[in-house]
Amino acid sequence: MDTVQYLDDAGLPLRDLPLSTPELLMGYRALRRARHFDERVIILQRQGRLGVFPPFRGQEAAQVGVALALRKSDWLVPSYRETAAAMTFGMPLTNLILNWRADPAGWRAPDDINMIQFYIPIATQIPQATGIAHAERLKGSDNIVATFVGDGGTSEGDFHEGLNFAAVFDAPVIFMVQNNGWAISVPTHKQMKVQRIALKAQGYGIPGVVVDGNDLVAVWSVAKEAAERARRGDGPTLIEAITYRIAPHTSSDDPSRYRGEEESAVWEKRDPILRMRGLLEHLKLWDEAQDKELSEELEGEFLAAVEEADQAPEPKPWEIVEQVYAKMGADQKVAWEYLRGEA
Amino acid sequence: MDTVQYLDDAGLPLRDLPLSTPELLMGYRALRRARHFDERVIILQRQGRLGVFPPFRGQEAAQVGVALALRKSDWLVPSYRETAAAMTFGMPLTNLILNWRADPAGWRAPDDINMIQFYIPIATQIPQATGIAHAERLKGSDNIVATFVGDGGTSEGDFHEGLNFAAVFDAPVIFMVQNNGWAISVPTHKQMKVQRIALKAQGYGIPGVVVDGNDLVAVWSVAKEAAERARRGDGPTLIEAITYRIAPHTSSDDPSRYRGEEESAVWEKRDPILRMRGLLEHLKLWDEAQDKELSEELEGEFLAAVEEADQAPEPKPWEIVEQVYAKMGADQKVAWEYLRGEA
Amino acid sequence: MIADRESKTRALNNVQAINEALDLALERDPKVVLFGEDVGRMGGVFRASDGLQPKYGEKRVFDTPLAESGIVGLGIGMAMAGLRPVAEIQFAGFLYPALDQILSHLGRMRHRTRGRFSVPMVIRAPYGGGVKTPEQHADSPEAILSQVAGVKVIIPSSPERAKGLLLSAIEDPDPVFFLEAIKLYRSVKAEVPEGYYTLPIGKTRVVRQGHAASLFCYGGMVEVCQKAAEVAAKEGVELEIVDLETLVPLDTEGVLESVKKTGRAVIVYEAMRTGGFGAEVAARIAEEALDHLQAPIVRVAGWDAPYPPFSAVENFYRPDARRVLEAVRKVLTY
Amino acid sequence: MIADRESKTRALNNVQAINEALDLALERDPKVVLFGEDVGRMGGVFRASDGLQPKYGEKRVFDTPLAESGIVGLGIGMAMAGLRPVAEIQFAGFLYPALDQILSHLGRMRHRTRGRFSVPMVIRAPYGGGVKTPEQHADSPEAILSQVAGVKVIIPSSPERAKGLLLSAIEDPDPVFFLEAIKLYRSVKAEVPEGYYTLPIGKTRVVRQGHAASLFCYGGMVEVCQKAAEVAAKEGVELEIVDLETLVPLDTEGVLESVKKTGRAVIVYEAMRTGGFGAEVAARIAEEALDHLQAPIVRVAGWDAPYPPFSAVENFYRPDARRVLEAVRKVLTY
Ligand SMILES: Cc1ncc(C[n+]2csc(CCOP(=O)(O)OP(=O)(O)O)c2C)c(N)n1
Ligand SMILES: Cc1ncc(C[n+]2csc(CCOP(=O)(O)OP(=O)(O)O)c2C)c(N)n1
Ligand SMILES: [Mg+2]
Ligand SMILES: [Mg+2]
Repeated sequence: MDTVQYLDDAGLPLRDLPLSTPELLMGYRALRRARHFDERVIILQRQGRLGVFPPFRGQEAAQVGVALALRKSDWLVPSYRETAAAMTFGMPLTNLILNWRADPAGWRAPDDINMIQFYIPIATQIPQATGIAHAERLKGSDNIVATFVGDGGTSEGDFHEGLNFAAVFDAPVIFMVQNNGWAISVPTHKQMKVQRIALKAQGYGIPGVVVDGNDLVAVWSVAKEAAERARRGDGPTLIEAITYRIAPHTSSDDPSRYRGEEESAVWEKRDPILRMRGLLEHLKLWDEAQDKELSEELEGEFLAAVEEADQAPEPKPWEIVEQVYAKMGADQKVAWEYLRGEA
Repeated sequence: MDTVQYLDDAGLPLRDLPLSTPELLMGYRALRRARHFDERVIILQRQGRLGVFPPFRGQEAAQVGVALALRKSDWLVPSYRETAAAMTFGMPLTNLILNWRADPAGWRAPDDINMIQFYIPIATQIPQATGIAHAERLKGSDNIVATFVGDGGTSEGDFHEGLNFAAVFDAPVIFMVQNNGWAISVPTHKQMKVQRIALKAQGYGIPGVVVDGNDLVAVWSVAKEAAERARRGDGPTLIEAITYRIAPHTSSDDPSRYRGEEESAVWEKRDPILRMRGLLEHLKLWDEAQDKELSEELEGEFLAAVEEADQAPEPKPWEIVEQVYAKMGADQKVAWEYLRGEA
Repeated sequence: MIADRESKTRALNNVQAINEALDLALERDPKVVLFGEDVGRMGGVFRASDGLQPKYGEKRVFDTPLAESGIVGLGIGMAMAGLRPVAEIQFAGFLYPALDQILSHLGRMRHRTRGRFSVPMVIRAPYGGGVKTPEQHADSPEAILSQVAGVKVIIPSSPERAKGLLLSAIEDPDPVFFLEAIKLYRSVKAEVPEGYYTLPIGKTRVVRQGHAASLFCYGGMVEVCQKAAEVAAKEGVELEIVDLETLVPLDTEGVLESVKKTGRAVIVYEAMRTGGFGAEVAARIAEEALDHLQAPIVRVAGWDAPYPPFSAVENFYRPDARRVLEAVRKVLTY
Repeated sequence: MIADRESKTRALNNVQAINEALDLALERDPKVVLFGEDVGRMGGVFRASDGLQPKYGEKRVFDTPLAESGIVGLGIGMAMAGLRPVAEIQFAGFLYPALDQILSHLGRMRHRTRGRFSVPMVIRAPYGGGVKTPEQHADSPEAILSQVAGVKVIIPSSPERAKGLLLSAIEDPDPVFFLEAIKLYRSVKAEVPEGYYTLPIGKTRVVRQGHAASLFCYGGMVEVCQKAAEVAAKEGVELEIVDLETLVPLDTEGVLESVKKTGRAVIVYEAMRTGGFGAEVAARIAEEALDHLQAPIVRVAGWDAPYPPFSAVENFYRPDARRVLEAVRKVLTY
């Protein structure tokens, strides 16, 4: 299968670009914003001001490209690694910081953002994404759903069932597989025998596309096509984004237990942000001064979000038994009163 | 994908046959033996002398062809519909009758037959078949496993997980999908969007073959190839046998609730037994007299099996709590004594 | 919205009552959708959705591929997107492939999204034994479902209750399991009110009043307890039968009230004894009504073995009136 | 084969003890194979299999694709073919996708093949809370596993027990779940005998003798009960702690013996209260030792909600010494 690619490793265009100048600038900004967040929260994490965090360094383009192809009324159904997709889709940074602080205040998406809370059990999001998409179709809307899963996640039964259902129902879903080379310590070639994950699409009778996941122009354009197909009622698309997890699996992981440094070094050279910046500079759309200004702006936004997050009230013990049912049951009530010190 | 086929609808050879004369005769005999059993137990069922039974009329070639490709030391891991495969593989008819009488005496395969009891929960056999195959490989044997699943069963997560594991481990398994057009009332085109189930093999990086499931010569020969590949250590094969469930789903089903008669009529003309007989007659290997003799022999064998089955002791209530653990536990013991009237 | 009890009734069996409830729900709320294996074209293997696809069309009543995790996952998604999915799992023993969706998400979604998303979904499944079904078709997994936070579990025991409770379940803002005893599907007919009505979730129901001992039961075991009570009555022993009806949330008060009255508790269920839901009922009684107990709490349940695939002996596994009466004797003569 | 208690010991934590058991099992029986997600090359996310792939090779210690049903199904097949599979499920909350294989086959295979095939497989999984893990990483699904006919369930609470019980589990002819409290993995070191030894499955263990009341617990709750008992001891109240260790088959005699001695039972577990395994313990006591009870049977458990993904408050969900002591006070002052 051919890999869709628009930029070479330096960011020079390999062919005509399908994006406008404002789009290119918006895309670069979204990438930088994501990277900034990732770098900064990792520092927070080391300071003990964040919980376990799954970094996404190197995968920004694969996530941002899909999020940019969505409308506000569409849906984002992520795995745990899609912080970059979430923030690009509109999730406030404050929520995200609180979320990765395991603070209940961050676990609820604002009412106008159709994003389901990050999914921890691998691949369980897939049939649900199909369900949301099918419901939108039955309701007669043209909203679509984008869902994400890793190379490892494709091995789960839910991946299979969700894709098959979507195919049968022509559900408007984009299935984005970020093939980042690893599922914790297991490399993709031990996860599956097939070379290209996108080939799995053929087994469901749906289109499968392989894209350079570190090339934002490529990801965004294939995601746009998949989104249009879905919106038209022509059903789902499976996209395989070839990328690499530069960072540890999570802040608790030590990759030296299972891989050498060399591999990462190769991929550092294909950094999606440097490539996009290379393109913008080549097109004379961007310079050092603008970049500096952007950095400052992003740091300002980040600090404001941290400040807001820091002011969030401490989680209360009794929140544990709230939101179990629409109306609190007797068994929860006993606990609630006990936890409020009233029992 | 091309469909492997050796016989036309009348049984005339379309090309050189890969089977010897004794094989052709053995194959025909196995088909007739299976058909005879199916027809006769359905009568028993109507007489109230059998429990729920899933008939296999029309699918004999798809089952027998795979069973004939196995050695005695290989493994058969069936779904519930594989009575024809089981008897061809060596399962005594008495066991099978008792089994479909829901009599514990029939639920245990003889010690020299590596067949696991018919599987009821759909597709659960698939990862287990992979496990058996992987174990044989680790043990250094060249035994292989044949497992069966229906078109409907391919939708389950276990189908996906089992095939992927087998691919990754090069496990020696034949995955035989009998695409018989229906999963109870759901036609294959509502089960999946893809036209050919064998295309799913590409998603796992393993060979996929489509075969005319009503052509014993074709099924047997592709199964032989798959068996050799597995035995060589080259891993699994997915075979899709295109066939048709002529009969109701089980003896409890009423197909008129979901399909017309016309479809079956078309497939009656492609009957695997008539085609094989057509071939044998064309080759002057078979005549009416031989056929009559065979019928009598099969009826004799069947009646002897029924007689043996009829003599099996009634199931005892306390057998319920036997074979739960290797050594009966205290909780089972209480029940056992109660059920024996000793408590 | 409890039915006007003056309304006209007809004799229906359980399948008919369920079919009628589904019909009324589809008619009343355009957000209700029905799906599962063989649910559409064929109307379900037990005909619970018979006639509904022709009436409401393939968009609202549809067949799915054969994959239970997919079915439940689909429903969770549809519910989050604002619909009211009612899924059928063909037999409760085939809920197992869906247990990841159930344990990981079905009841957790409201909690983990702090109320932003909820899953007003109903999952119906035939359960239990007594009718010589093939292996795994007679399983009773209600105890497992009772360990799922955030879901409700209802098991009706009569056509009238089944209809009203199913309509309540479909109206409920949270996920509800609705397990239907296969044994009762067609074996009894009883008067069922016409029209739309709901019955309260979370209430036990005293099926028979008595002072000698309390029989706690649900679903297919209610008729078994009724038979036992009739036999006992002939000997002058008046047993009280409490149909739990809603297992989660359990009406602890209702349970305790009966125990306080009779002082003796027998709990009857057909699932495997160890870890069964009857243990929860016993534990609540032992914690909250100890002083009222005049005898040990006795459980009558399936033995600690798989439900026997050997149907000739299944009735030795499944509790029957005889075993219930033995337990009654035990608590009465203690 | 119980260890010679004179044998030398070293201080090991639970992970080290488990690692040592796996090592000894692999060494002793060529049929033993180890597998799961990240089990091979990385030695497991908790390092339980650290160093074993280099030592025994990729055929005996291997990584699998990310699919739990596949892992359990693979193991069932391997066991039926004569091997002794030991699978790791990365966290007990990820057993859920495998529950179909578990409920449909793992424990049923011997029964449904009338002894022709059996599944001598061990499934290890870290479980429980207390260490601020992400969502679903702190689940305690032992009650669900107790409703699976034909399996055993073991939950050790110390390095010495973990090692010996794991070796027994691997020798056992039937499928065994071996749940390991994450909280205890590295928090305690204790003396563990060198060499190969096994400990009996199916026996409770009195961890502390006392007359005032019995605390029934297992796994991560044993240390919580120990803390509570120490506090109580200062007030002159001597609590007995019974570590169930094997949940299935439960040593009912062992449980009853302690209740008969103390007359008071508090059952402590961190899973959700409703439907939890403590209910089974309570039910058995209420059925067989009623006359010995001087107070209600009290359960201290997780609340009826998902284990909170909000780690700052998780210790309000998980029972602690304070809550145990409140329960003790309740049964003592009854
Ligand atoms: C059902 C389930 N099994 C296991 C895990 C533990 N786990 C978390 S992430 C992970 C690897 C995922 O790899 P991949 O799908 O490639 O995504 P990536 O982490 O590379 O983004 C595993 C095994 C889990 N969260 N859920
Ligand atoms: C997990 C599970 N779900 C549902 C069923 C009920 N069921 C039995 S057979 C069947 C249809 C199977 O169709 P297919 O796989 O095509 O096999 P066929 O019956 O055509 O041989 C269904 C839904 C089951 N046995 N197991
Ligand atoms: Mg990955
Ligand atoms: Mg079929």
